[in-house]
Amino acid sequence: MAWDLSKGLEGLEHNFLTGTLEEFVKWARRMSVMPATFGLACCAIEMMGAGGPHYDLARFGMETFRASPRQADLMIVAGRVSQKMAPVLRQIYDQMMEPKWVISMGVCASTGGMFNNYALVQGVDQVVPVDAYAPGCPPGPETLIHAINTLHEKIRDGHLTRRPGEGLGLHVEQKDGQRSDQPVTLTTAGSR
Amino acid sequence: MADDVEVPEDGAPSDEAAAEAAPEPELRFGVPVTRSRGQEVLHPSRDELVSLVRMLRDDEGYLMCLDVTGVDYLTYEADRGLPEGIAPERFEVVVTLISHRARQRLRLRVQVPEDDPTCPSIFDVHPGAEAMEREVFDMFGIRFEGHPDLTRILMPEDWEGHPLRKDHAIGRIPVQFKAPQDAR
Amino acid sequence: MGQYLPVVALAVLALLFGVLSILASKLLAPRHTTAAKRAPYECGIVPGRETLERFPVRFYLVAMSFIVFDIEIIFLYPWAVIYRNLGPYGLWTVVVFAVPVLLALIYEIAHGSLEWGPHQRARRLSPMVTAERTAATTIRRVGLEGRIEAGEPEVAA
Amino acid sequence: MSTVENLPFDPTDEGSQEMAPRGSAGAAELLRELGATLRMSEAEVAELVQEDPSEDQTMIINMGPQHPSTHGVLRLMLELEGETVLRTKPVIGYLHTGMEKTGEDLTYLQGPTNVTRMDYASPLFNELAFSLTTEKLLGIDEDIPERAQWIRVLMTELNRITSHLLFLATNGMDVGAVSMMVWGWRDRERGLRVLEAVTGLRMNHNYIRPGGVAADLPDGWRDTVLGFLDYLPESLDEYDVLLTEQPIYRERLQGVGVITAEEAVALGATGPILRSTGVPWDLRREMPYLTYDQLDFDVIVGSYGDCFDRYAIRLHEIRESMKIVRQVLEKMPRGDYRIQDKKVTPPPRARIDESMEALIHHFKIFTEGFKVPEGEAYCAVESPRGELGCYIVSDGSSKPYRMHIRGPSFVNLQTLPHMMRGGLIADAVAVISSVDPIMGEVDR
Repeated sequence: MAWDLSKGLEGLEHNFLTGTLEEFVKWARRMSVMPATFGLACCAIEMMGAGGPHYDLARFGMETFRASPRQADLMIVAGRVSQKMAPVLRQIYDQMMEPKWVISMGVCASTGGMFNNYALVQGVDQVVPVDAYAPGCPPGPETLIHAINTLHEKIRDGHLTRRPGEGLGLHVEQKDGQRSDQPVTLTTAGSR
Repeated sequence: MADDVEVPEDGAPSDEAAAEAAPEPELRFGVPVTRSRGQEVLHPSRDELVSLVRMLRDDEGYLMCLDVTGVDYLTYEADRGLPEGIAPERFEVVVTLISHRARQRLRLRVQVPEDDPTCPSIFDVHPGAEAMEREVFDMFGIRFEGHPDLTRILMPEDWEGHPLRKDHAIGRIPVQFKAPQDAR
Repeated sequence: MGQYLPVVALAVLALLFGVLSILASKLLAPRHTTAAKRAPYECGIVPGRETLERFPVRFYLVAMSFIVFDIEIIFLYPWAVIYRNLGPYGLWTVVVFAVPVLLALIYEIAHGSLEWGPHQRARRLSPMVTAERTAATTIRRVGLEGRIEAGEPEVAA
Repeated sequence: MSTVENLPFDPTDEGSQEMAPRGSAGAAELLRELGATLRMSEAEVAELVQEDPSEDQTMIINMGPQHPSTHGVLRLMLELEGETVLRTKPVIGYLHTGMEKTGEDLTYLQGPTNVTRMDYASPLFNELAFSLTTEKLLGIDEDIPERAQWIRVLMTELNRITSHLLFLATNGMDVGAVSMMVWGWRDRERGLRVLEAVTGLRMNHNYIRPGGVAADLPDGWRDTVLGFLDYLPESLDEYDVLLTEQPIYRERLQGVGVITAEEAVALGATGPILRSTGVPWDLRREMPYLTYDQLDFDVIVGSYGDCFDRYAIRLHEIRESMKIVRQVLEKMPRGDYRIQDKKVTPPPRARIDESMEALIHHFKIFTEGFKVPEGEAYCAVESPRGELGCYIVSDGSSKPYRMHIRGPSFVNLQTLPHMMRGGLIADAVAVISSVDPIMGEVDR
């Protein structure tokens, strides 16, 4: 059972013995996610509202918004990302410690929203890999908490520990302008 | 209406119709003046801008410069409401001043030609105009002489072109999800 | 012998907890050290020029006053455990110990270790910084009467 | 520590927008960043620059876009000597959304949705400025129905209260009173619930539109508003006890970030910053718009122009706004909430099925938008941060030819170098918090 230490839990070959250990680690990660304050625009006010006493992110163990990326493992991109801000966003994402997740809060972060113009990055997934999208402009605190819960489910069901770089290895071929009734061809690229 | 204008002192005919038709336009502080929706608008030329703003601040009590902004009249067909003596140019720098005593706002529209987009900076008279002029330079490419540090303020440093010009595209990305072609 | 069991148990538990958590984080945490993670964190800006390594001496003075308190605490801990049955003798020994340490601190502060600059000194003496100045006293209400009269300019040009 | 050079990607260098080292900065630019443009004469500045430590003694650091206490994505470049701030240069643009370009692409009816996202702490003021300017261009600003004007006053004053509560919460947290953040949000949530009851949204309401308001007040709105107004005073006294009577809070704010009246006026600062220097200038009182001339309220004016004054002004402006809202509760007239001019207001939903003409109006207004005669106009309202002006040039079509919003925070940011000179970094945080900039309005 060679264990390549550098990859940590991911390097462990998944079998009967290590299964419970992995479940425990995933449970621990899910229960204490630390968001980094990345408040950009209006959604930041709603994010603070979610952190406030009424909607209270503390119920999910997330009330402390860490200021520096070193101590955070969840980045909530709350607000519109302008072209000038994109390199800064990427730098902060790179400086966060693994395992790290990204919630794209609000339609401006998810797809550029109502500002389809020169100044905004149309969708933050062009800059950082996004794990959960919170729709709305601004999404109410309940919507943000719902997005956080979906992220927690993703962490708990272990989908993410195989996260670094490979993803699921599915390759979606979608020709532009293709009508919905034609099947989307899925090829599993590379061995799994 | 709080900010209607008292009759200008230099005894020019008071009603607008006569002022437009008058051979030489109505003058206030030696600068042609028009009224747009009841607000007073002066039309100084570029080289008398700084002296006018300084005179307005020192003698007339227009102590604060509220706003400096630019307009690009490239594709503007309607009538621009300029008095006769002013040749309409492509760019226009609009300075808004306010007099606390008279509770009166004053707008200065300065024509800036397209081939030489420069305009004297009013930074020495109103230091508050520094960031606003940098924004007008960033958005329109109008250079301000005498400005301490004329650089871009809103766009990233390596951005070519000036976004708010009419010939700069809005940069809209075509939305991928099109309606089904043969919607029955 | 029995009375020392809890102390041993506490020591073992503390040791265990420390070692286990370090071991767990070494084994389970994935490590991808990229160049960005080694670079200094500058609020998201990738630093173009190397930051200055030299710090003004004032920071060391603050560190010195910390050391004074630190030493004092180390000696007070064992004393605090048994000072009740030491009686007045215990009290005076601590006072004899604490006073010279305190003198060092007073000497240091007197020499301006906490003085950050002329500005702070001027600020402390100015009439703005007083306890009586509360939110209600520092404002005045201007109804219809106190407005800028059409005649005199409120603000000198 | 690896040297910085071998980073795989090039540094995010904003070139000349950043602060140049002392040697290569131009004289006038140096003057600006020293915050000495007005305070000292040329001679004093010259000898001041000499006595400042030389270039290799000071350190230029980034209080960058992602920073807990810069209220959004404001980046400040500070030149420090130890803890003392010598020079400051705000670098902005990290939230530039091209709203003015988008504004030229939307019809007048869609305008408020675009504009309301600029100052997202008090969205209704942007819509009000835009609507007032459009109405002035249309020439219908006299015959807006009474009830619409009173509803606008009611909603904007409620929005001023929630915006000042946001200020108190973040100001408390920036200076260390973290429980103030929790209390501030608790009361702001109640305020947002009142706004949500009327406009349907917690933020970005798109409620005030050219011609009136989007919908009438729901029934039972009086008790919702009264419930909020009766609840607020005792929590305001709580804030007073928590903040004003706390020596640490007073020590952190009194005497910090001082600005004089001449500087504020010369730099174009408006709102609480101008009033804190003793100039009693409030647009609602000096150049009344809507129905403020029929309302009796006081303008709160500070005495020293420091951070403590600005905090006290905003705390008491909440009480003034509550006084205004109580008067509006009594004077709210009956009548329709939108101008009945067919060309501007879409017909009520029910009438569309009956009359063909209503259907045509409905269709034209919502697809192509109503036409505004050509001309240009500038209207300003008193937003919680200062004078919020909207300048529209229209060319007769249904889209504004040029829409420019004068953001008060954009201009107030220029007073930062003046206030921060000589203070510590901790004072710099208190100064940014007292200026209370909203980056959406700064970067537009």
